[in-house]
Order: sequence, then structure tokens, then C-alpha cells
Amino acid sequence: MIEFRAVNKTFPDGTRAVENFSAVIPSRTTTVLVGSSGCGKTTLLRMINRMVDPTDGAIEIDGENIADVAAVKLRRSIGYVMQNSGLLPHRKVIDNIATVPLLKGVPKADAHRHALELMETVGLDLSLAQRYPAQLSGGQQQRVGVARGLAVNPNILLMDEPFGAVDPIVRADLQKETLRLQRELDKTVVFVTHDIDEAFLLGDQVIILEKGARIAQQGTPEEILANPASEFVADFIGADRGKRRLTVSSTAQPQGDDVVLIDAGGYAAGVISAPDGKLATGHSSPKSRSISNKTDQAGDA
Amino acid sequence: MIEFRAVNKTFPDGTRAVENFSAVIPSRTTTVLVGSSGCGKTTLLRMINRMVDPTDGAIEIDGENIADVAAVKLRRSIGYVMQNSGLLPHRKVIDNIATVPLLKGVPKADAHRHALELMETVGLDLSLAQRYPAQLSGGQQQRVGVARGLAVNPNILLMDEPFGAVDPIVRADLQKETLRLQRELDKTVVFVTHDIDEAFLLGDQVIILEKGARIAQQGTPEEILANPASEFVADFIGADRGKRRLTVSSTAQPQGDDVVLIDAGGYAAGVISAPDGKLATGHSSPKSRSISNKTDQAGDA
Amino acid sequence: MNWIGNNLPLIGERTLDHIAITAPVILLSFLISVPIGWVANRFTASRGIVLSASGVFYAIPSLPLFVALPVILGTGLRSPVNVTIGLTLYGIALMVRSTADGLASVDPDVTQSATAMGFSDSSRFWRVELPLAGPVLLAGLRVVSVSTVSLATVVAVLGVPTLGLFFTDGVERNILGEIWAGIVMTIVIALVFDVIIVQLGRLLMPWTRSSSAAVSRPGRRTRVVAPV
Amino acid sequence: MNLLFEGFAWIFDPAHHGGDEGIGTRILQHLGITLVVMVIASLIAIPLGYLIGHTGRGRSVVVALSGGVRALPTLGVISLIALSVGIGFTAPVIALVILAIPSILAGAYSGFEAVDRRTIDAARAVGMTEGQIVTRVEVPLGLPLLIGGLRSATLQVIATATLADYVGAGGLGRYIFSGQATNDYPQMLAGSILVIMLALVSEALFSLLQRSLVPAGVVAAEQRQPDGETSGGPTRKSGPRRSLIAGARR
Amino acid sequence: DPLADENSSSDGETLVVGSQQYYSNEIVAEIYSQALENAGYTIDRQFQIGAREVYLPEVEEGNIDVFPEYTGSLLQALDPSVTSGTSDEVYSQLVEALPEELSVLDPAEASDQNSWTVTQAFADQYDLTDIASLSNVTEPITVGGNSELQTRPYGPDALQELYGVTVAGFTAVEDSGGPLTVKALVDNTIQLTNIYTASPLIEANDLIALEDPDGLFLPDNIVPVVSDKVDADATDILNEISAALSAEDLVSMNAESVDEQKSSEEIATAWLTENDLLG
Ligand SMILES: Nc1ncnc2c1ncn2[C@@H]1O[C@H](COP(=O)(O)OP(=O)(O)OP(=O)(O)O)[C@@H](O)[C@H]1O
Ligand SMILES: Nc1ncnc2c1ncn2[C@@H]1O[C@H](COP(=O)(O)OP(=O)(O)OP(=O)(O)O)[C@@H](O)[C@H]1O
Ligand SMILES: [Mg+2]
Ligand SMILES: [Mg+2]
Repeated sequence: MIEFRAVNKTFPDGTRAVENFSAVIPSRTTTVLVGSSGCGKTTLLRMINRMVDPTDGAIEIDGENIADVAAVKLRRSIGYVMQNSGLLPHRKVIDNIATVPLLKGVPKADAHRHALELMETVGLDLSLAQRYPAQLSGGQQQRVGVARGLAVNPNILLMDEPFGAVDPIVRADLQKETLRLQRELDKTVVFVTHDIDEAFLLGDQVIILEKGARIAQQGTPEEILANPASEFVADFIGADRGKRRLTVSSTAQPQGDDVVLIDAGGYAAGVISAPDGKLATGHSSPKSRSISNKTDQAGDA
Repeated sequence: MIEFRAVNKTFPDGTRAVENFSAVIPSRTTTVLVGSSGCGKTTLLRMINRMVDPTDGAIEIDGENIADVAAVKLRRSIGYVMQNSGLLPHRKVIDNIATVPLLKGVPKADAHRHALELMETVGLDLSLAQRYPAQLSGGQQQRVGVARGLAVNPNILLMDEPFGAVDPIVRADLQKETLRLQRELDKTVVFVTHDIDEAFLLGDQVIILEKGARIAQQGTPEEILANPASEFVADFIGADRGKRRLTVSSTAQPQGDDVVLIDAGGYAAGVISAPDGKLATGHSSPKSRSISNKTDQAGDA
Repeated sequence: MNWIGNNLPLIGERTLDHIAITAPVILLSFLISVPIGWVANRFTASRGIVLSASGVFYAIPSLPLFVALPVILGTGLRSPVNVTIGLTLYGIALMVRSTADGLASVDPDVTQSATAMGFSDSSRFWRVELPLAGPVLLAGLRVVSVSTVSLATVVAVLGVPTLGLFFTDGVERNILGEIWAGIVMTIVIALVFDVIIVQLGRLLMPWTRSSSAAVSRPGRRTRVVAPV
Repeated sequence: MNLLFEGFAWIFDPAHHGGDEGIGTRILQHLGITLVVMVIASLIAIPLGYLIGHTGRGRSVVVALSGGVRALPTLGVISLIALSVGIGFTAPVIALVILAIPSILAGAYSGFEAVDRRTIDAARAVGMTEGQIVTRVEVPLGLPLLIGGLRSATLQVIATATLADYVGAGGLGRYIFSGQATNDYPQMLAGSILVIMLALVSEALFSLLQRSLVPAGVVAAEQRQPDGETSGGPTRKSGPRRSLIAGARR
Repeated sequence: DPLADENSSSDGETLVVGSQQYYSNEIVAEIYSQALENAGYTIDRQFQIGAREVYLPEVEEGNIDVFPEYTGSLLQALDPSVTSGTSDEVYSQLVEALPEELSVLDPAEASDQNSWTVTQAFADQYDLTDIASLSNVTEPITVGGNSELQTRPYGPDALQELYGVTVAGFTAVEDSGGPLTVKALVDNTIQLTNIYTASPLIEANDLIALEDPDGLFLPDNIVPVVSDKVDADATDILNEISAALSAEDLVSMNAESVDEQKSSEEIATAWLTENDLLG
């Protein structure tokens, strides 16, 4: 469990990036911080591995104040994946993945063996091990970044817009992988994005932030979607493609019982089966990813 | 009307970017070319203003083969807006907008007066006129790019991922502006994006492209959504947030008669009013932007 | 040109002398510039000072420097220490800028991620920043190499045997072949050093070999700023 | 330090100021050579550099050539030329022009190359002719690097023009040669100090020039994104820049 | 060196022989070296050591044992107050002026001294023979030469004061009376210059070194400067060389070096053999 207690951050140039932020990030769940550019997401994330130290307030991991842990040691125990992968361009893929174990003095052979396992875990072809990052596609680079983040088998994985720089199609793929990894690995993931769709897709818990990292709303995707806490939130969750309030299109109709749904902007959002105007609720079994299902396992991240 | 007749493009290095592409782009409508990275969208677009000449085949604008028009003259008659705005960093905003009129010899005072009008048209504060591009935000830069594209009052406006580089919130804003401009200005717009949502939002006609600029499907957004022509199209239109097939969520329910709809990935997609499971179709009047409504006005772009 | 044929051993000897003087200078310039460049890059205030100082330093006429140095150092004019230090000072003046630029060229995202992984400050510098500054350092080192090889002809006037002796002697005796031999061998040494440095760079920075091809699109020029 | 003081004393000695042999004349000679050299070298190197920068052709040939030229020992070249054309300005001017060309050339073509390809692409797309792209986009945007090239060339020429006196072209080198020959270290140092002063003045003038000629928009862009890191610590500011890169997919 | 191996009678210490950065001086140094090697000495040649300010400190420190010098110039370097004198006067003054650790051996007849030199055509035009006759010249004279020439006691100012020569100006050419200077003289860029009398350029270019009856220039006879490491045998060898080295020999050896581009070894061996000095 990661706990922010009334954390503030003012940069030396006077920017107040974080104002009195308090929140609990339960273990073994994925918490997504979402908000628009400059609202302080990255700053919050970096406070967790002491890349940024708070001006005020405290951050605890499983009850221990991280200010008391040596920064380098703390960082080596936390996985960190960033937007453009941040791979070391002068090291081969396998060495990139094994960076931290090698830093820690794990014998090279062991570190490499483990790195190859991780490549499999994240779905990378083992033939890529001897390449340099620049010889990979953007999506492959991101996978290497994730593998590197996992290399120390950390309890906590921080991901800062890890899929911001890739193609939407590759991105969808990576998101799917991430969901699979979450299920398989059972880590505490803190994920930053400014894409609300991505937030809803990946988050057990979503924290929507306003400027200065003020919490606009915090909850499961379903809770937020059903009851936006404010006009800001309602706006934000509909921001990138009009409102999410859907209605039935009266003109365009696909075959069979399906109806096309359109959003508040008037544009097609999807298709639903509705024989005779009656919603078919037959296979409506939404995934249970609400954090309440998982908080009972928390406490040991 | 812009017509591609069996156009091919092979780059000197052997890349076949466009293979036998034929299509008609009706006047005074917005046609969106959408497809993933490297499929040839930009190449197609740049053929229209002869930034790229086809290896084979012909392109006609209102019946005239553009190969017979001097490239510089043709380009000055066509607006072009690109992803990063492509503004000249050493010229003030107002001079950037007036670039082509000034090139054409329009007196400076007139060109500037017109540039100021255009700034209003695209929603830019006039106080920005004397700034340099680097002093504007990304969204403002894009608006300047659009204003510059409109400065020669072209019949045709080419837009190559004009909003790719901006924040999602600013992006939504720019998209809204673009819709307004389309209504107001009534131009032939060819718009390139790889975001299917943007394509559906802005396009009267959408052309979904596969590698080599092969047409996977062409039609109005509603047509494509209702009847994806292939597995590829179905995949593509659902690509960035799971499938678009929606179902009703059985657990998360907002207040009142609303139901939360979830997509094939199992995640919340939107909310629809459905008292007693019966779809409320009351205000289901989708915007009529199907190209069939407009093609009768074509022929004079 | 007869002279050249008759004096091949002498040409060889002077060429070796020239190499013996310049090679250590090039190496030293590089080694000393690294910490200075680091300081220039690390502290904003020092950057301007260090860079303009090194720029103006390069304008000091070489002859007086070599004559004044021994007075300061307490060495003899002809002492290898004097010559090496003098040439190295010029080398540093050129190299410091490249080092600072090279370190500044390292993608901050990469240094960030190195920090995030738990590199300590010093291991980050040696294992990440310095190697990644490599291409720019290499470009700077090539300039240093060429100019050192060229400048070393001047120290002949001090009685230190280098290829420069062929100029003074050739002019006195009016033997054009001798002057040409000096010029050509200077260029040859410069070229050989250049090839060696480039090859060394390829060897030490294998990642630069393939990356450009994979990343940049064919037919489109990427942003290149050559060192001036 | 004592020596340095004597050098300054030599400079301030009024006996060394006026007349044909005075500091004033020598400085003017030195500057005259520098100016002539820079003008000729610019006339050759700038158009050539622009051609290379604009077309992207011939770059590797020119880079290799200028590498070789940089290795040319100037004294040797001066001697060689003077043996055929005689003493006076000609030989040092030619030799110094050869010396100055590589830097100016590099400044010219790298100035063009540093212009964002997308900006040029956009200029072409709005209908600028190739000539207009050169004069209205590439030249103004390439100015900072061109001036950088001119700046370092001038520095080199000022320093190396001391050799002009070797073949009777005068200049401040005179003090250095004659000081050296007569063991007159103060005179020699005085010559060096004057050369360094000229270099400093040229540096100052060039930075003024740079400030006045570099397009304001370019200055604005640089202020927004300083090329050197400002803080440099582990908490570098990276927010806004990141999102720009995010959009610029390649 | 094969010569050294033949009769290695006295296997003495290594002697360091130095030379100026001047081909003529190097030839003499090479003659010293070969002769000494022939007598079994081991020789370390350190030739082409810059100008006097570079090598003189090292000679004084004892880093160099044998160095061919020129009496007048060396004397003036040691004692700038001396401005005139005959060969013998200069030599004895030099012996006085030398620091303790150093000594000079016998001077040779050969000298390589400064001179005021004009072209044959110029000499003919104004009927020039000696320096004093320069006052015949009606046009302003531009003097050229190394820049220090301007301030030497025999420089343009002395010409003006002593002989009433009208000097229009001074042009520096820093190759010590080498081909650049000669070219300038021949091109009439300058009309009067200082060329060493042993320079083959004088003959090759039809130049006239004006006579110096008043002793304006110090005599510059070649003389070996030696350290105390040079023993009696070596002294004898060097003195023998000085005795044999004539003014004409020096000029012709210089000519061989310049015109035939011979190396100093060749020239030295030839001269030593010719003069029977290799035993
Ligand atoms: N090192 C720094 N010095 C000064 N200000 C900073 C620094 N780092 C970040 N900031 C400022 O703090 C605020 C929050 O920055 P942060 O990077 O956390 O935003 P973000 O939400 O991650 O934005 P983005 O989505 O663009 O990455 C911004 O106004 C930013 O400019
Ligand atoms: N000048 C060129 N020379 C060689 N190949 C090129 C050139 N321009 C584009 N290509 C190639 O042609 C293909 C199509 O490129 P194009 O730029 O049209 O794609 P795109 O659909 O616009 O992609 P993106 O979404 O990344 O902008 C790609 O494989 C690309 O690498
Ligand atoms: Mg961020
Ligand atoms: Mg494109």
C-alpha cells in the first residue's frame, strides 16, 4: 500500500505542481492517475521512487516513510516505465532489461537468463535480445521497457504514459498485454495517462486530477462514469469524443436486431443488440475489476 | 471534385507507398483518409498538391490533370495544414498567415488585414498577431496553421493529422472548431488521421486504408460502422478501445433510467437512457452528414 | 621531387616524431576535457564562462605561448613537457565545447530513466551519459586530432623535431619537394588518425552503427548539426 | 605574471604607438588582412555551403576535403605560395582563405541542415519556389549557425594572421617575430596580448551581430527550449516538452 | 655508422653535437660529428634546434657538448654592447664573454656573416661597390629582411646616420635571407637586404654583397663551442677541421645542399675525405 499524506511540491522556480495531495493506493491493484497536461501526474508518480522529493507531507510504502530509505536503494526496488521507454540506446535489449540486476551485482549469466524469461513474459521474440533499442519498433521498445521494469521483481510498478508515443493499433495491443500482465503478476501498479479511455480500461481505481494534482474524483471506472462528481469530471470523461451519453440512431441501421448508438455530439459510438427496441441483456457480464474485490489482499506491496 | 485514377507511387528506394489507388473526393465535403502508420495517407494527400508526383496514374481536379499545372501555382491555390503546423519560426503570426498572399504580391496592408480576419475565423485572439510561433501553445499554433491554409481562399484544404500533436482536450476543441469551419466555409477538405474516432467525427466520407493505400472500405461513418466490409475494418474501427459492440452492464448502474453500456472488452463505454429496458429513442436525431446529402453540390471545387 | 626519393628514411623518421608528439596530446586533450566539459554542462553559470574562455584561448598565437610556457612551467623550451602542455591546451580549448555539447545532447529521458532505475550519480555519468555523448565527443575529437597534427608543425621552430622542420629547411634550401613532403605527410597523419578515431568510435559505440538506418526514414534528411 | 605586466607596459609605452611601425598601424594591417580574408572566404564558402545545404548533395566530399584542408599547416602553405607569387599580402591572404573556408562552409551548410525539414516542407507546400525557400526560409533560419561558423573562422584568422609578417605583410605578427628574434619577450607578449584583444573584440562584435541578425522568432524558440539543461538535477523539467514529442510520431 | 666501427680506439663518452635550424650550420655540425665518430667517439646528433635563444640555454646547461657557432653573432648574444671589431678582436672578446663551463676552439677562416646585399642590376645602375656607396642611390630604398634587422646596430638607421642613405621603409621577410627574401629582391619589392655571405643564393641570383671596409658587421667566423666533456683528442680533431675549412668550401658546400639537394651527411663525408680528415 502506498499512502500520500498531505503531500505538496513546489519547484524551485515557484511552480506549485502538487497541492496538498492525499490518497491511498491499495496493493496489488492498478491505480490510474489521469488528468490533462501539466496537472502534476508525473510529479506525483516520481515522488514514489524519490525522483522528486515532496516539499511538504510524507509518502509511506507499507507504513514506512520513504524519506528514510536511501533513494538509490528505493529506486532499485521499484519498476519504472516511461513514455518513450527511456531505454539505454547504447546497450543491447537483453542488457537493458538486466540493467538493475547487473547494477545490483547479480552474475551476468543469471541476469541474462532472467531477462530472457521476462522477454517471454512481455511477449517479445527472443531473437530481439541482441538488438539495440533503435532497431526495434516503438511497441517493441515499450515492451522492453516493461520487461526492464519487472526485472527486479518489484512489488510496485510505476508507468508514466507508457503507451503515449505508439500507434493506436499497437497501443491497443499493449493495453491488452498490460491487462494480461496485471492478472498474471499481481503487482501494485500506478499508471499515469491523459487518455481517459485508457484509464477506464486499465484502472481498478482511477484518480482524476485537476491542475495542482487536486483530486477531482476517485473511484472505480463504473462509479465515475455513472456519477461524475462535477462538471469538470463529466467534461473530462467525455472530452476526447463528445459526451458519453448515447442515444439510438434513427437513420443508420445495421442488419438484424442491432441498433447504432450515437453520442451527444451526434456521432456513432457503437452498436448494441436490441430486438424490438428491447435491450438484449443476455451476455452483460462486465468484468469485475472494482477495487473493492481486491483491497482485502492488500497490505504487502 | 478530386479524382484519383489508378494512381501508383513507388519511392526511389523501392517502397511501394501507393498501389493502384482510385477514388473520387466530392467537392464541398470532408473526406477523411484513415489508416495506421505508414499505410500511405500522407503520400496520397501530398499527391494532390504535387508535393509527390505519382509514378503512374493521374489525378484530376475538376477534370484537369494536375500534372499539367505548374507545381508552385497549384500549391498556392490549395491550403495545406500539417501536424506540427509547419509555421515559419522566424515570422510573426500575422506574416505566417499572410505568407502566400505576400508571395503572390498582395500589398502588405491588404494581406495583413485579411490575415486578421482569418485569425478571427479560426478563433485566435488578435493580440497574438505580433507573436512568433514559438510563443504560442500547440493548439494556437494549429489554428494559425489552419488560418494560413485558408489565406488564399482555396477551394481545397488538405489537412495532414493536424491535431496529432496536441493534448486530447485541446484536440477536442480543435475538432469542434473544424466542424464549425466546415459548415461556415464549405470547402473541399481532405483530412488525414490515424484516429478512427476523429475520422468518424469529422468525415462526411471516410476512406479506410490498408498498407499500400489499398482501400479497405469507403463510405459514410454510419455505413462503415453498421456494415464493416471486412474483419480488418471491424478490427480497425474498434481498435483503440476494444470492440464497439455494446452491452448493458449488470452491476454498475447510475441513477434513474440510465443504463451503463459496456463494450466487448468488458469496459464501460457510455450511458443510455432505457426505462424498463426499453430504449428511449426520443431524441435520436443523428447529424445528417452522409455525403449523399452533399454530392449534388459538387463539381466546382 | 628528387629530394623525396633520396630522403625517405628521414621522412619516415620525422613522421614518427610527429606522431610521437601528437598522439599523446590528442589523448590528453580528450581526458582533461571530460571533467571540464562536465562542469560546463552541469552548472549553467559556468557554461558560458568556460566556453568563451576556451574559444578565446584558441586565439592565442601559438609561438608566443610555447615561448612563454617554459617561463611559467620552469621547463626548457625544447622540453617535451612544454610542447605537450602547449599543444594540449589548444586541444582542450577545442574539446571542452564538444564535451559540453555532447553531454547536453544526451536525451534527458534516458538520464531520467537511468536515475529511476537506481543508478548512482557517478555510475550514471560513466555508464550512461558519457557513452551516449560519444558521437559528439567523437566529432570533437576528430577536429582536435586534425588541428593538433597541423599545429605540431609549428613546434619545429622550437627545435623539436616534427614534420614542420621540412618547411623551415625546405624554404631555406629552396627545395619545394621537401615542403611538399611536409605538407603531404601532415595530411596523411591527420587522415590516418581520423580513420583510427572513427574506427575506434565504431568499435566502442556499436549502437551507433545500425540505429540510424533503422530509425530514420529513407529519403528524409534528419536533423544534423555538424560541429562548427 | 611579471612578464605579463611587462607585456602590458610595452603596449602602453607611447613610443610604440604612432607611426608606420606603431601599434595603430599594425592593428590596422592585421584587421585589414582579416577583413579581406573573411570577405573572400565568405564569397566562396557561403554560396557553396548553401548549395550543399539546400540540395543535400556533395556533403560527404566537402566534409572530407575540409577535413584535409584543416590539416594543412598554414606556415607551409604561406611559404609555398610566396615562393611563386612573392612576398606581400597575396600569399598570406590565400593561405588564410584556405584556413577560413572549412569553418564558414560548415556553418553555411549545417545552418541549412539544422532548419527543421518540416518547416521547409511546409514552405514548399504553400507554394514557395526553390529560390524563395532558400532566401526566405533557409537563409534566415540558418543564420545562427552561419554566424557561428564566421565567428570561429574569424577567430582562427585573427590568430593565424600573425604569420602574415613571415612574408612581409605586416600585422601584429611583427611584434612576435621580432620579439622572438631579439629575445624581447615583453614585445612578443605585447603582440600576443594585442592579438588576443582583437579576438575578444571580434567575439564581442559577433555576439552582438548574432543577437541582431538572428530572427526574433528563433530567439523566442530558443528561450522556450534552452538547448542546455537549466537545472540538470534529477528533477529536470520535462512535462511540456514530453507531450510535444508524444505527438511527433515518426 | 660504418666509419665509427673501423677504429674504435678511444671508447670515450657520448658527445652531443647540436646544430641550428639552418642547413649550413647543420653541414658543419655533421662534419664535426663524422670526424669525431671516425675517431671512435659516440655521437648523439641533435640537429636543427631552432634559433639561438632555443639552443643557447641548453648549451650553457651542458646538454650539448659541441656546437658550431659564429664568432660575432655569438658574442653579440652574450654581450649586446659589442658592435664592432676585427676577427681577432671579436674572437678574444668571445673567449672572455663565454661562461666558465664553455669554451671555444680555434675559429675557421670560413665565415658566414651578415652583409648588405643588392642585385647586380641595382649595383650597376648606381655604381655600388661598398656600403658607403649606397648614398649614390637617388631613389628611396626599401630594406627587407628579418624583422630584428630593423633594430640591429648595422640596421637601416645606421645606414642613414653613418652613410646618409635614404631609407624609404622596411619590409619584414622572416626567412633569414632565404629564397623569399631573394625573390623579393629580384622582384624589386625590396632593394637592399641582409644575406649571409656564405649563401649560395648570392651567386645563383647574381647578387652583390656590398663590401664592408668599415667593419659595420661583426666578423662571423665559424667556431666550435664545446663543453668540458670534449677532451684533448676531440679538441685536436675539431681544430684540424677549423684549420681546413675555407670560406670557399663553405659556400660550395652550401650550394651543394641547395642546388643539388644533397644531404648534410653526403656533403660532410665528401669534404672530410677530400681534406684527408678521415685518417
Ligand atoms: N523540474 C521542474 N521545475 C519546475 N517546474 C516543473 C518541473 N517539473 C514539472 N514542473 C511543472 O510542474 C507542473 C506539473 O508537471 P508534471 O510533469 O507533473 O505534469 P504532468 O501531469 O505529468 O503533465 P504531462 O501530461 O504533460 O506529462 C507543470 O506545470 C510543470 O511545468
Ligand atoms: N520520401 C520517401 N522515400 C521513401 N519512402 C517513403 C518516403 N515517404 C514515405 N515513404 C514510405 O512510404 C510509405 C507511406 O508513407 P506515408 O508517409 O504516406 O504514410 P502515412 O500513412 O502518412 O504514415 P503516418 O501515419 O506515419 O504519417 C511508408 O512506408 C514510408 O516509409
Ligand atoms: Mg507527465
Ligand atoms: Mg503521414
